[in-house]
Amino acid sequence: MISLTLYYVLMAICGLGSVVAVFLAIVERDMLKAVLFSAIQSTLYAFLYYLLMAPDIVLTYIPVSVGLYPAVILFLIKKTERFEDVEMKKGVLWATGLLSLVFVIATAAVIAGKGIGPVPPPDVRFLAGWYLATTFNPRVHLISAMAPEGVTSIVWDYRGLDTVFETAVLFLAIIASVALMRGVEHKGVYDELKHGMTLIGKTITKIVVPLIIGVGISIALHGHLTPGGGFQGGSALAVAPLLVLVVFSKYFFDKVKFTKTKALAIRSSGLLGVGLTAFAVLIAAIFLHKPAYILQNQPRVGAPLGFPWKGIDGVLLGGSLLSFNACEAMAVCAGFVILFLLLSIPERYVRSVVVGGEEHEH
Amino acid sequence: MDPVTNWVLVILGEILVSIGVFFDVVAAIGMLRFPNFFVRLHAATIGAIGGAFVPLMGVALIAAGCDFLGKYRWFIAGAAAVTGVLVLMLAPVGSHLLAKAAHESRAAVVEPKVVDFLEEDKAKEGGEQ
Amino acid sequence: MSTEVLSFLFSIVFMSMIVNTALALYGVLARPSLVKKIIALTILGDSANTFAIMVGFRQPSGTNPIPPVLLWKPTPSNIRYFISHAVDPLPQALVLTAIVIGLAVTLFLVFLTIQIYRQYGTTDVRKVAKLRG
Amino acid sequence: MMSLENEVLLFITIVIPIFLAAFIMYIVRALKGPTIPDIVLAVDCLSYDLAAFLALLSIYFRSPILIPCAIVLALWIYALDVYVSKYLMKKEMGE
Repeated sequence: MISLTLYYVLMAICGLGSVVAVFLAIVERDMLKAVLFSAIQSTLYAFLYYLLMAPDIVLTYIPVSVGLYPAVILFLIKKTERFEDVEMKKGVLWATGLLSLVFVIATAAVIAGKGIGPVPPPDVRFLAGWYLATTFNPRVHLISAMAPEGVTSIVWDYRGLDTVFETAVLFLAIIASVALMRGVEHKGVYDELKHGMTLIGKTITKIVVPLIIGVGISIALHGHLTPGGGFQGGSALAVAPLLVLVVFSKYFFDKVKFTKTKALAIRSSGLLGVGLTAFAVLIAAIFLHKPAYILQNQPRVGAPLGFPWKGIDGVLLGGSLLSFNACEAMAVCAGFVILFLLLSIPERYVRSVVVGGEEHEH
Repeated sequence: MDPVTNWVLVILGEILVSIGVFFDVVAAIGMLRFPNFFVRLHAATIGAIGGAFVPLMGVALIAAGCDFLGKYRWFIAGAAAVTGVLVLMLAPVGSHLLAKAAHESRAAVVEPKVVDFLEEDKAKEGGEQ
Repeated sequence: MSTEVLSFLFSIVFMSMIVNTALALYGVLARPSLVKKIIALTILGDSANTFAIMVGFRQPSGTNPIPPVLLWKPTPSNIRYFISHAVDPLPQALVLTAIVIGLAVTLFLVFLTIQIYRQYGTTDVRKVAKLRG
Repeated sequence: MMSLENEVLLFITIVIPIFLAAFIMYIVRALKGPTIPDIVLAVDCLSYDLAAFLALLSIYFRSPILIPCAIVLALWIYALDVYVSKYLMKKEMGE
């Protein structure tokens, strides 16, 4: 019992720490400090997700909120302005911060004392029990996804249509951002001494980038067996090009001739792969004159075709999940790379195209 | 593996984790009490190498000895060792980049400052050119 | 007694998410800087995601819950243990896509903010509103 | 004679509060930190130690699949260092 109490103490400390971090992030005038406080909050949230037994979320959340998101905001404040133009009274701030902490503890005490509180229930809802029972169960093959990873099965099999449309939202957001920067092109010559950071940083980044790519690919391809999957692997992979962009400078990409168009081609082939996997069983069924569904993974009632779920020597393949994960990782990673390539163009070159040469005085 | 090897591995790992925890607390106290950024870098070194690399190696040993985890203990052991090696490589470089940038941009306040050789060397170089 | 202690500690997490949501809403609605609005918006999204994951959490008697991944051979007894100990995978699956899409939308907002700065020379919404006329 | 499992779990139970004390001190420094490099340094240390702690907890919870979180945390916090130090330099982020 003592160990369970410790488990919940860890959670409570994460919660209280995140309140302080969020408070400081919101009231801080200096945006750089606000981003760092937000990174502390992200680390604490990641630990909280770990304690809530959501390793999939941790694997997505850490690359996104520690690896990508501070970088994006730092790009933004380097291009715009760093300080917010508001005046806050110090005494009022301290009082508000203390009040919110006291509010948290007092309300929690009231909730627990009255017995109305959110004690975690010993059981999950019926639907969750059904998902857990059928995710990997060869005895009920006709309703099972045949992959041991519950989250990935829901993402790409049970609720696959949702995920396909969410991929479409992702695609539209990226297309809209590219449209805002249309016509902007800039190329330079890479100079090892002038561009980028110090030699020590460059050398270690050279070692680390293959490691990051390896970790990202393994997260993406083991998504049907262990925590991981297309979104997790893709957002983990996207940190590698961003690191190269910051440490070696944008001109390194010009040197190795990796352009926006190539990233767009990778992204399109990833999306094409997602589409083909969704229709693969249907296309095969048309040639074999049998009924089938869109987004079909395993054989269903009245639709006897399906992806193989077991390879040689009993290796689990996860049916269509493996292919979906690989293609989605490609699409997500390349999509973010396009945006970073656009963000990294120095402002003086962009201004001449977008504003038409007219300079503001500030 | 036989029980004796398991016990030896677990006890070795526990010793390493204990050392790591001690370094961790020491580094945290130093982080809190030291006067400025460049002094706190020392505490950060202890916190990253002594407080993360050593316990990660200890965790790898403990996991290798824990037969109640089944065959997955090798997964934990390998991943913990890989994480330890990563920390060993990344932490010093991160501190180096941060210290260099902080010195260059004067972002950190150096309150009880005795001597700054890097600044003097830079001034000399600038004078010669 | 011990259930009350656990309930108190879990309620602290719950209440701190509510306070975080309130603080983030204040940041989105009341602060003038567009950059601050973006930062607050991501904090708001993260707190909402945490609520969703906490809905799927459970506490089997005496032990800790396990992640929704079946590690053993799918025999009936293993599956029964898995059903009685694993947390709800559905909120996790929904939050997973929400995080990545949230990042894409944030990137779009970043591009919009840079464009506003190029046009008006400021990221302060009060000044942008004045300059429009 | 104590069994191996009980011994390991007892040891981890004893170690958790000490780790926790260190984390709270790091968080205080990170939230107080007068300058920006101080905050980044404290977040750095916090994350590396958190990675070690997560690895220890995955033995404690007996869920081996929780361990990749530790690798990811240790890898990505390096990126935060790089971004902030690049920001503090005089160049633009992409140069």
